[in-house]
Amino acid sequence: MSTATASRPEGAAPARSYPSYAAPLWRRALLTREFAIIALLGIVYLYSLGNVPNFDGPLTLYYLFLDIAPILLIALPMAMIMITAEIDLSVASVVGLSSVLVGVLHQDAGLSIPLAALAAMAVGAVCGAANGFLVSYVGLPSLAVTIGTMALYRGVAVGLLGTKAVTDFPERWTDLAKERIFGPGTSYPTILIPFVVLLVLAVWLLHFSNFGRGIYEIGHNAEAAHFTGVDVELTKFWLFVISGAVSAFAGVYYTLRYGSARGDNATGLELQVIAAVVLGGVSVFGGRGALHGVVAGVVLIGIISSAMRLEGQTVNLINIVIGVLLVLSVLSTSLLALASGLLRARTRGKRPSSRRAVAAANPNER
Amino acid sequence: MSDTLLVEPSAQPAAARVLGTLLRSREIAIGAVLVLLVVLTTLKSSGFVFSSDGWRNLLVSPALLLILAVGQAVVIITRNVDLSVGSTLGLTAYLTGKVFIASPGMPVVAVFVIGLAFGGLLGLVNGLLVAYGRVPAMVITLGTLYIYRGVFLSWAGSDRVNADDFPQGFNDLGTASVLSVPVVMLIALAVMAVVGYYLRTARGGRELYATGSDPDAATLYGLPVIRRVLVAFVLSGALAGVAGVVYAARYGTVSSGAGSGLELQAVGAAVIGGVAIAGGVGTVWGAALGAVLLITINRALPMVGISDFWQRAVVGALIIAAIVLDRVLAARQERQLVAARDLARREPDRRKAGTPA
Amino acid sequence: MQDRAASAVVLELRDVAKSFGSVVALRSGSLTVERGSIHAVVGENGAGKSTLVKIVAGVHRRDEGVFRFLGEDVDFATTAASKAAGIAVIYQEPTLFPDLSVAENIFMGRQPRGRGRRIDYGRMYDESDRLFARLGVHIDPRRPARGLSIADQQVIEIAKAISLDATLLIMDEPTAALSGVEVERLFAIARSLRDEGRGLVFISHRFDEVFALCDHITVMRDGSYVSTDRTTDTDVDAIVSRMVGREVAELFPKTPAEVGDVVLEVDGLTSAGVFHDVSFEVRAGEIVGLAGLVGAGRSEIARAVFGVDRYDDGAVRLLGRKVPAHNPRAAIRAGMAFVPEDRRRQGLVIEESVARNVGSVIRRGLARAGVLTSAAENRAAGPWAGRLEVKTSALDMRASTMSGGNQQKVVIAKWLATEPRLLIIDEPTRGIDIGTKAEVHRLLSELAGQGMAILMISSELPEVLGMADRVLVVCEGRITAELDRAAATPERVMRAATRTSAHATAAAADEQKSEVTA
Amino acid sequence: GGSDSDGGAKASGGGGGGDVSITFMPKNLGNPYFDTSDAGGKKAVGEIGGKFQEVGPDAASPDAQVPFINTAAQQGVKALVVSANDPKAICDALNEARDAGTKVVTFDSDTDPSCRDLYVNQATAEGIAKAQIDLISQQIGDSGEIAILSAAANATNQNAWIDLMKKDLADHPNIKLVDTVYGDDDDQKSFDQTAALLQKHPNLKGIISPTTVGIAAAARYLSTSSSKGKVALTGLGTPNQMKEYVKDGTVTSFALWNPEDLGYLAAYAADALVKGDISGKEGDTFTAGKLGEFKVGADATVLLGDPFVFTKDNIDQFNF
Ligand SMILES: Nc1ncnc2c1ncn2[C@@H]1O[C@H](COP(=O)(O)OP(=O)(O)OP(=O)(O)O)[C@@H](O)[C@H]1O
Ligand SMILES: Nc1ncnc2c1ncn2[C@@H]1O[C@H](COP(=O)(O)OP(=O)(O)OP(=O)(O)O)[C@@H](O)[C@H]1O
Ligand SMILES: [Mg+2]
Ligand SMILES: [Mg+2]
Repeated sequence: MSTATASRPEGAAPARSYPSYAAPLWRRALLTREFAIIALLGIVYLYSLGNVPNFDGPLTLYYLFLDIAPILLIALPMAMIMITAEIDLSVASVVGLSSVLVGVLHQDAGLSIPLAALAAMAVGAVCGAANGFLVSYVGLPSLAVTIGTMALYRGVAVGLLGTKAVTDFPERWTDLAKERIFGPGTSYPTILIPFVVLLVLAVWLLHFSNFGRGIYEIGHNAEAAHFTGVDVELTKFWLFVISGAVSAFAGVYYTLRYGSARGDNATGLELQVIAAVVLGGVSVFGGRGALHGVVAGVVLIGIISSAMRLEGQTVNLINIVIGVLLVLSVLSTSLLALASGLLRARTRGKRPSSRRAVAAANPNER
Repeated sequence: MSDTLLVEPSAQPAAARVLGTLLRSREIAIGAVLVLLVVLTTLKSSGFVFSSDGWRNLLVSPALLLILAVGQAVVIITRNVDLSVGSTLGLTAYLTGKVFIASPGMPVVAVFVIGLAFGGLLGLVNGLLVAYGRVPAMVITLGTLYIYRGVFLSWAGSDRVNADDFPQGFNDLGTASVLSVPVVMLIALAVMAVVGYYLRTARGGRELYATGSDPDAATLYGLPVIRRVLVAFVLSGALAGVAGVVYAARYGTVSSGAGSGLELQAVGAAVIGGVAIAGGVGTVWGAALGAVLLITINRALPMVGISDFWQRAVVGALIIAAIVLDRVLAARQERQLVAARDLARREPDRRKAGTPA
Repeated sequence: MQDRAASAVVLELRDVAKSFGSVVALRSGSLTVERGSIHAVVGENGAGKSTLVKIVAGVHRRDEGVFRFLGEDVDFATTAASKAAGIAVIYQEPTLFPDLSVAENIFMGRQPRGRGRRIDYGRMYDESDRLFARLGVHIDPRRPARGLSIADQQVIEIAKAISLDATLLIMDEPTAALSGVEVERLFAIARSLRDEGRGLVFISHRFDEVFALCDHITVMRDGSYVSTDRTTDTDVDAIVSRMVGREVAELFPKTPAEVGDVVLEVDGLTSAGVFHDVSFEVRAGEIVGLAGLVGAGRSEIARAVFGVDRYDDGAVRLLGRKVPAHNPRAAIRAGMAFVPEDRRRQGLVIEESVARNVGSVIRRGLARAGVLTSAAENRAAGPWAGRLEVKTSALDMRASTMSGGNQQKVVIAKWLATEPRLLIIDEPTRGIDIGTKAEVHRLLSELAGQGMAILMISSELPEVLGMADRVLVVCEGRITAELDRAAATPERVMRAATRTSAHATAAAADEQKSEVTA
Repeated sequence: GGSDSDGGAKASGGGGGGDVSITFMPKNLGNPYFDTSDAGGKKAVGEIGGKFQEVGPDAASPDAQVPFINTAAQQGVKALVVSANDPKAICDALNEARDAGTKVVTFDSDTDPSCRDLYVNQATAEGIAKAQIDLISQQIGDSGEIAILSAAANATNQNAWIDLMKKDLADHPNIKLVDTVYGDDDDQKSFDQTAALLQKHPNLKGIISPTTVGIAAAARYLSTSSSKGKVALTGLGTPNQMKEYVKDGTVTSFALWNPEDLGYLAAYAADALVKGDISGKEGDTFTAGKLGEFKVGADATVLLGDPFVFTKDNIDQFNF
């Protein structure tokens, strides 16, 4: 067959050729939602440097990274899951569960920290696999499934430990969690090393691999992906497994950083992660989003809260600001779409089709 | 030859049909589980039902979540979700306190109206953002969850509401009974009855189902989709408002944490009650039963000697079980229908044999 | 009947235009429907019929043109508005609420109400039963719409429209999935409505029906009005030639290729509820056409063969090797390619770029050291896009910005890039313009000429007859006839396509078919 | 939630204008007990002429407390006055703050002694435990089943007191502690837990709730239940919250120190540390405004005094 000229483009006479890109690089790079977030991040950062007392100085970034590390870690798989138009609300519960497991396994079963951590991450992966199985193979909506497992995993965590909190962990491990990479005084904690490694892997997986292309196709149009030979179920399944394992790793970090394993660790973290991911430009309808935006989103929220804390503001106001930011960021996409749509319609001197307008009422959130 | 297209004729007698639907209905299933639970727990400790307090708590405790679950069910039926109800509840509960502090003589009914209106307003904000912003409800209401809670904290931060800020008459509402049925529960049941009646017997109610069942078809059909979505969110907000007033009446003090985390419980209750996250399916009766079941389990576990630390685990398992059950039943029905269609094609005269149960 | 028809005009459209992004769906649609007449609109797939309908219904708003209803200018913003004005529409694709009962689907928003404005379910069910009786089918009004066959869904749409008793009733291919008797009943009702002085618009690809039912015929081509005649003054050939704008013969230039050995063997393929015991084979260099009515199950067969759908029984062999079931990957590896019928939903990811789409199947092999770059995709995609002369300014343009024809080229390019041994192509030219259509046909026969085996599904009889070396006719999920090029006449295919399992009535059906198509 | 908003204003606007900046961090905002104690702290800081600030998480969990501790360290506040949600989890954060030159004073709920410069103890744990056991044994006639309604499952001070109470119970052979439940200092949860307790243990004679939120919620439940008067309730509560229930006879007596004084003292202690008047070693003394002179006891602990018992007769004299 391969000898057939028809299926050999170069065999065809003067075949047409195309430029790779319609717009120059700078426009493709700058006119994106991701860049908007990064720019905003830069602005907020510079503003804080100038106007927020004590914001400059190595401690700010150091604490910032310590605080947002779990969110950074979990945001990676969460972004991929949301790009396939699914969601995982159970991540924070997995963090709690793995934290408890590390404690129990270390104290009661006498495992060394690394072993306990590995075991916890294995359990985390299993939790993720349970989500993945129910979502892709039983075909249940991930929102409902993970609301369920959210309660389930958290419940197991709290149930296992009950009243007590495990707090005796070997110094060198708890210190490691807060160690600085470039020696004292610098602002980069060691947790950034595993994060960067995971980030590189995630970037490769999502942006530079066949698997990643599949993720986007599923998000845009799962049916077409299926017709093209993408294994939709398996892809989603693995994403949930990864999410579980990474969340468990974050749980290990959580435990060591605070030197205390508690069932209620990281309560409510899932919403922070989702907020950051959405802020980072990932569409909840799936198919859109990129990791640099996500990372920027997480850091942005982190910087805003730490700046506001330094200003002496407390959670209340921080919550409000984050909420408003979240709503605005999601609205902005659709508002921009609407605006450009109107613009295009006007330039062609045409009314926008009524259907699109009415379709507004039906964003289906899954 | 039209026979080849026949689906099931409405041949079976009405009685049989009613029975069949009853047996297949989720409400009955949940109800049965609930009864079983209560019976078992009562056998363990008779006080669970047969003591004035036991009886009262059995009915009072679920009231709050019941109201929220009803509102949540309506939103989910339109293929949306409202995560902000917890914050709305807290905010309204606090407002109630403020109202009484401002004007102690305020009649209780007026306070309920205020709560209703205020909650409805917050719901309207959600609705407008979702309907016109073309944004998934989950994100919007997640945002407003933060915002409302934050507003609540900053406001409540300044000073707080204690039991003695409320007039006695209002506080008593939390425990008063009529014919040994607590007033709070009566309120919840009234809410449920009204909403349920509307969903079942009003055109608008049915349009909510249609909208959730297939939004595009609804638009194509010419249903006022935007208005329906707004209605759903306003209703959910308003009910959260009512729940807030009830909260104030029952717990007397309103601390800054009031209502946090209730949103997911409400969604859970609705899902357990057979309201499908994908929209278009479910009843408020189911959601209400789901709520009662959730709360009663929480109260029953300690009685039967399970540490209440395990409650959340049980609840989670319950939610999963519920949605898996739904899927299994749906799959079975689908298979039966296909088989029926097949049979109809091959041997028209023996069609009825293929009647799906 | 014409003399009986009142002269008053119900609907008047003149030079109506509508575009979706870059796709011009309707250039200048014109249509004038009189009271008491049934008006047929015919035209190839993609001619713009449905778009015209949707403009009248208020689904879309026209970009230009005149739109008069009952004499006055109108511009419906919503379907509610058109409904209120007295227009009932049966859309081409059923639009039901799967979770609601059949009766509610019919009466949604207009449910009969009793005391205290509460819905009177009893009456609603009775009225539904009455409607179905009128249509001569029994469907349990209490059962949910979910899981109804396409045909049953269509019946419900019809009941819905009739119950509106509107001044203007538009039916967009209502009979596509119906069989003889329902069609007859539908026609009886349509005639009675006409005699009540209403206006009806009837869209269909079946000329026998058109000529049996309608008073006038309007022909459309490429989104433009072509002509309007009384059915009594014209005949099928005239209409067809106006539709396609040239003689059928020259439109489908299939160059005979020497037929090689068997590539695809399908053996006893069965899928409960959709198709049964389907067996056939396709040889190298051969184009096999799957003909049949819409809803016959041809797409399902093709999808099962390619592995996107499950099947309960039977086997698929490619070049003698068994292809694992329900596994498109394996099918692709084995050398199959599948251009599905719905290019916007199944064929490509329209939000993605041309390059991504063209490279989507072969990209696996494009990764260098496990790293897949857009550059590599562009390099691989460019030539194939060029080979099919896809019209786009750059490779990173989104497929959604392209016309249907170009989208189809992208889909074909994407599959040719895999250098398949077997090409399954479902509705290869649905909704693409005449020019591209011819290109596609030329390409297909060229590919066959080079020894590719091709399985082609098409609802357009002329296409099948023109292109296929062999025609398999599917009816209700069974292969009811296998005709080779010489033997394949429209009549034969039609007869096989409408034969049914109910023997008693089959004869009657054939009877009626043959007399109308003759 | 105390004065977080205006606290913020002060932080930036420099209220008192003095150089001693003292930050109060309760277990969580919106807790009346801490509203009161922080008010006392604010008063003291005002007298000293320093900057007062109150910050904290919305839920009483250690991981939420840590970022605020870090921030305080960065702000270089002179002293941080904390009520710990976990004895260990916030330790490192506190130590970092101390390394950065911030004096750390814990009050109400202590951390490991190694993590703070001073602990201002409202009353000796022994004293508190004993007081409550004595109260309950009087009220139930020194025999019968009792239960404890605590705050968070791993709140340091709560668990310490509970252990000591268990010890004390050795002297009351007829009193049986049948259950300990946790209301997480949340009205709703404490309320429901009380209900559950009474159901689970039909012949419960008394409840001890060593937390102000808990005792208020329990009292509110009891006051409306048939067990009112039958089941005794005591513990630690604020007069304003309990007045109603003491008057209607639900509660006969309960104990507490004056949380306002506690905050007041903590602020002065912090100031003394900052000024270097004391180092936290045993025997150091300092004067705390209107409260007079205090002495630092074993492992850097300052004792406010003995818990005070409130009854129908004296409760009207207090307003906090
Ligand atoms: N929503 C849409 N967006 C973009 N293009 C569209 C849309 N709807 C229709 N089109 C295009 O407009 C053209 C006309 O479509 P239309 O459905 O009106 O044809 P038709 O005559 O109804 O064809 P058929 O006989 O298959 O029903 C087609 O090329 C189609 O691809
Ligand atoms: N949503 C559905 N529910 C139940 N049965 C369906 C559904 N869709 C299709 N079917 C059945 O599957 C079979 C094939 O339908 P389909 O319209 O794909 O046939 P087709 O031959 O591909 O028609 P065409 O390709 O001309 O559109 C029919 O028997 C139809 O009844
Ligand atoms: Mg059409
Ligand atoms: Mg098809």
